[in-house]
Amino acid sequence: MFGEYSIGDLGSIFVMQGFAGLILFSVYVLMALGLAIIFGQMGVINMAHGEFMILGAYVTWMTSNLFQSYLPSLFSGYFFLAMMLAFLASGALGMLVEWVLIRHLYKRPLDTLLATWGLSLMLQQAYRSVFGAREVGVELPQWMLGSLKVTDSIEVPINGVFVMALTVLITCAVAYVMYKSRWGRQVRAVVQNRIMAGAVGINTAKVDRYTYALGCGIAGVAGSAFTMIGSTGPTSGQLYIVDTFLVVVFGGAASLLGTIASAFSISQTQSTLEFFMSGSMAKVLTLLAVVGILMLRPQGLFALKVRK
Amino acid sequence: MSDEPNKGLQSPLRRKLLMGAAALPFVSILPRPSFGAGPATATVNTTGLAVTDTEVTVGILHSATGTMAISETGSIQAEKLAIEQINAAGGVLGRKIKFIQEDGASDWPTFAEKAKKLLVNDKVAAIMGCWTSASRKAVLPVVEQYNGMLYYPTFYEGLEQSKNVIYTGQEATQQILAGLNWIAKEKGAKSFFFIGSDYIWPRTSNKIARKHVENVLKGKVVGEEYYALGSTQFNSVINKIKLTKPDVIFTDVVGGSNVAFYKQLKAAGVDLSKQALLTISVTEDEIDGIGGENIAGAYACMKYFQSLDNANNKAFVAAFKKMWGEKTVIGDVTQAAYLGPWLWKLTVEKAGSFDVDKIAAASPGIEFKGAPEAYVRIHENHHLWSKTRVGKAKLDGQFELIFETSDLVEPDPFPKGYQ
Amino acid sequence: MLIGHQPKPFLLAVEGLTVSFDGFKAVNDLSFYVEENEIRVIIGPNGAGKTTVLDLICGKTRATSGKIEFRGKELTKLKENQIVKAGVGRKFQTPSIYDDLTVFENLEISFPRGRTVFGALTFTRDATVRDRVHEVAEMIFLKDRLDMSAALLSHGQKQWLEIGMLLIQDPDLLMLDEPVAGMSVSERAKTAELLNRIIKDRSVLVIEHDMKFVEDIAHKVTVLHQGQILSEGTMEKVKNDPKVIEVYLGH
Amino acid sequence: MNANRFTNRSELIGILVLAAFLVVILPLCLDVFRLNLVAKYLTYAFVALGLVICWGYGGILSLGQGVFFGLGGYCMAMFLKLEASSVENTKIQSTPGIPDFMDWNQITALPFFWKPFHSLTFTIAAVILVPGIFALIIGAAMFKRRVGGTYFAIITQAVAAILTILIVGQQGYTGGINGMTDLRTLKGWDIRPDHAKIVLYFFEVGCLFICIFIAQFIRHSKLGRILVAMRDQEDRVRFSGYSVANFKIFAFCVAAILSAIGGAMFALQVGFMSPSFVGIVPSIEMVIYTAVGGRLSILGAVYGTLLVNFAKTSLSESFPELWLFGLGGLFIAVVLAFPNGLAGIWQDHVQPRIDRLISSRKPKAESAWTDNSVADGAPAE
Repeated sequence: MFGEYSIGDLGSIFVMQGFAGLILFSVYVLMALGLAIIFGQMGVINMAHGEFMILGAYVTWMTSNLFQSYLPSLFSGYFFLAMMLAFLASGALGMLVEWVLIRHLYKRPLDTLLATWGLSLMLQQAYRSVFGAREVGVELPQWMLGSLKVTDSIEVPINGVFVMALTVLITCAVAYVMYKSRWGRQVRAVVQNRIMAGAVGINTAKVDRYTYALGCGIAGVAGSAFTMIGSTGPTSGQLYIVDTFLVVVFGGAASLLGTIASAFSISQTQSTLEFFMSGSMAKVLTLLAVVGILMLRPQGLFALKVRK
Repeated sequence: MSDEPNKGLQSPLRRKLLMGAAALPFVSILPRPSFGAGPATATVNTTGLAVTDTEVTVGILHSATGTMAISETGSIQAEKLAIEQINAAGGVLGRKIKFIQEDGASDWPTFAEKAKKLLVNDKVAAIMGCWTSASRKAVLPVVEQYNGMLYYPTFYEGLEQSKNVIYTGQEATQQILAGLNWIAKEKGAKSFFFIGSDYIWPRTSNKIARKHVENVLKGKVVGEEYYALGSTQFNSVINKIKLTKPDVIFTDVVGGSNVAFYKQLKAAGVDLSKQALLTISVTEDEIDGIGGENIAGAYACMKYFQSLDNANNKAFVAAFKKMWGEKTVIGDVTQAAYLGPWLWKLTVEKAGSFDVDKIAAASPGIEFKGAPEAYVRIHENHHLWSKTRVGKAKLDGQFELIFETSDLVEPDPFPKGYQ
Repeated sequence: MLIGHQPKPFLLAVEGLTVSFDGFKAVNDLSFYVEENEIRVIIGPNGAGKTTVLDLICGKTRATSGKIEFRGKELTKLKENQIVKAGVGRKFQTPSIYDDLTVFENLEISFPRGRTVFGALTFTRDATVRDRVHEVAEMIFLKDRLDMSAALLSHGQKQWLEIGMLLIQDPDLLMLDEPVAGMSVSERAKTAELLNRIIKDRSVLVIEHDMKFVEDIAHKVTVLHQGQILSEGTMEKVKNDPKVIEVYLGH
Repeated sequence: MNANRFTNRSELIGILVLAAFLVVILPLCLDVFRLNLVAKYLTYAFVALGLVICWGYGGILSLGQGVFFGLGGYCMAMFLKLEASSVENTKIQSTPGIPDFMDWNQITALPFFWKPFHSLTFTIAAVILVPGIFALIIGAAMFKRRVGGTYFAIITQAVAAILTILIVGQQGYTGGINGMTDLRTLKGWDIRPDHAKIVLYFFEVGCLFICIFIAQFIRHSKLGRILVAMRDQEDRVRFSGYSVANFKIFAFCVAAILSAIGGAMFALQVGFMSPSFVGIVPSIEMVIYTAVGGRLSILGAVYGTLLVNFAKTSLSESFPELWLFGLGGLFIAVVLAFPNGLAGIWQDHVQPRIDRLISSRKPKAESAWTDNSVADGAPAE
């Protein structure tokens, strides 16, 4: 199928296709980070993760509307405020959900799955009642639109670059918080031995609540970033949930590095396959490969061999 | 939902008062017509439909919940508006139209189940409903088995014709061919890239478009891609488009995927003022979510735009916004849904009966001069003769009419040479 | 390290057994031998690798290298259920019984019959089964609790039930991980009595911290330290071994 | 207790009550339309029944039961669709004699894997074997490697997603998102008129009771107790000489086959099969039927299915907006407050009162809904 294209064309296609894969990679990482914290560290299956993302997207939409109506002069910078608000809104909702629902279920992971699924249905309907069934479009500031021309045939979308930069930033922040900060040590201590952690004076209930809230907050930021490339509707969140879980599981649930590696391999596979076949078949083959590998290597890409 | 038939209330005055009260929110300022002066029920209803001396019941069957609620809300609103207007103008054969609304919940078997309920339990005289092809395919055997009448509003793939269905939207050849001809002539387009959502309507439409491009326009299709419903990543196909440099991108992507597609297209530096794009799936409704700035410059090919400049349409748009709010937009399907109750009323009056068989027989030739899209007529094959128009998307989310066929286009659900 | 010459082959021969977890060698080049009808007690400080040794023998953990030969069969290549069928029974540190079943059903499941899927489907509770369950129940002091849900038993009773579940399997090698931990004084005495009764016709491998208890039952003691054998022999010999005193008994 | 291998006396009473309800009371009280709705709901009861065995007893939560429901349903639908696509029925097509959706997708000959579905015997075998073997493969791959719990749930979910995209994407062979519609006759017998619906209803109820008896048999066999034991202490079972993986595979296959029978019934009852039953959303909804009925109760599964679906139909008729709140709330309530569902409520609150009433005359009565020995325990994890 390459016969019809010139060498130069092919070169730029591979560059751009690789770049498309990188955008997809950023999307997966953003989605999966929050879940990797909640599922990997706490063992909670948060089926409402997509709805936390969409909350972030709706917050972004509302912020953009506010700026357009009241502060049009500052519109070009609204996105940064919107992301912070998205983080706070999703985080706050996460905290509430943890307090009402999740904390009763830490010993029953499969039941968290059912309960958070119920939560996701209720949130969807709530969004529909509040924001309407139709998708909302978030208007971006001018500087985020369009693309950078690298060469004549290679063009790089600006919002793609922005999403990637954001992904790097958030990943570093999460890595710092989880592995370097005192609080991250507490989280890991609680994960490894709840009773012991409690005995040495860590407030485990508080750590749980903030961990869950952090995961949800990151989902909110992800949602905010997605308004640049995707759609925002009451049920948009559900589209992402399976992919996200697969990314986390494929990476090895407790490993941040694994999550990144798995997001990278899945996104590059899918984006490469998409060039050779229809989008739906590319998706099927990618998912099949992931499930197949998981069947052969259930612990995922990165997993610690521990003494049980 | 409207009031139940009140058999216990014999006084005509009380009845009228009650009915007025029920309709109050919508038509309180209109002169209140009186119902019950039409021909005897026994003569106009010989098959036991829900028709009384003063009322006739129809069903509205769309998704109020689930993923399709986004699209179907407009149709529900249009059908309710039409029913209110018909009632305000004296109803059908002197009877007030009462409607029972059922929720198909974006789930095809639920559509079939609710259609059966409307026909078997509620004995509705007609159903205004369905949106996706899948829901229509699910409902079709039910309306055929229980001999109901369905008014289906969406533009669709064709390959279907039923005594029990009136298709108020366009079938594929009607919608596509004129648009392709126009863009081939106007832009000198020779090469086309097709991209659609992965299901029957885009696939059939693209099949017809491909035959037309190859056989009639003597052009070339340089790519044909399908993405699963709900996909949000189009960067790969955009790269392919950039590589193949088609004269025209021809799209039938539906639903939320549109938002992602146009945003990513814009972000990838595809300038729609230079790259011609012809869509058959984006109406004003979709632009609401996509954002005018992301799609401005694209051409859409269908039979109706909200901006159409004629008296019928101005009145329709004003009434619609009055009923459903200033911010609502009206797309092609919404308008087609609005035609349903009116066409049914006209047919019933011509047939002089609510009987489904008589309506089915009387339908061909029914003309509706008050349609917002302007004059339409029902064909022998139960589709509509209608004009096809091309509009150019503007920043404000409206289309500017660029072209319309001079004559009504004949519906041809089983096009020879296109299968 | 080998003691004496043996006229008949060993029941269990562990040779060069090593397992490492991400580089950490929990058991390091370990070799020991258990004879028929011998009661061997493994002692050692926390983290010495005692439980890991039992895990390795019963197949719960896979060895990195080394051999475990039981009645001439190489266990390291077998699956857990095959090891059980070969005649090895294992009791866990914390009582692991089926809370949702009755005491009778707990014992019945361990009865060595109908262990395949279809065997289990067609299993019938005939007189043999009932008699055997009653017999074992009597032995483990739970005769009048047969219809009780196992969740309602006391901690000591749960330990006994698990021992009973092993007995009904009738293994040739019985491995017990801290059988008297967490028991009251009277329960402990009863358990010692129980163990003394059931160890008759089989070999037993016990991990225990309670020195008094060890002295009561052990034929031979193996002291583990950092995954390796520190000392081995009779209780008397081990007790007086200066290396042992230093790392273990000393503090 | 388990004197009888299939049931004890009080369970028999429970089954008789259900039989009276389904065979006598519902047909007498409901019109054909509503009865057909019940028949549709009952097809899900097969799935719920399978989930009781697999999830309630085995502790294996599958979020992909829609896959098996769909496979069973599609096998049946392929047979019915072929019968409905006879040459004279389809003479309008460019290629008469093949299903309409193939014609729309420019397929000109029946694909090879469709051909055997001309035979009803083959179809019935396929309804059982295709999902059964598929479950066997998934189960063997997962359970032999000790994948369970949440991982298994997520992977089954992914399988559901894959199959849905595949069915939708390969529409020339599967009917795509529209599914297979307009199924008409079974061996020449029209399945659409009212009298056929009634016959099919009773046929389905009959099959349901056969499946209930099979489930009862499994539960009262030693295998049932091993499943429970595995849920409590997997290692203990393993070190009692059982191959835990084989038992899990068995439970998963049984659940898959029961789901598939439900799916085949669905195709017959509704005359329709579509990918909307295969995906994640319906699969998770099927879990809630079991959870509402009580994950440990075989009869509870049937009542739970009926209750949730009745609630869905009536709520979505009158308050479509509220339905999702209701369903979502149901999930949360079942998990937080009633982990044993209807059966638990019956056992904790209703049964003791009845017992007290009866005990003044009779000495003893046992629960009709669940086995005491199992229901006492904590919910599965």
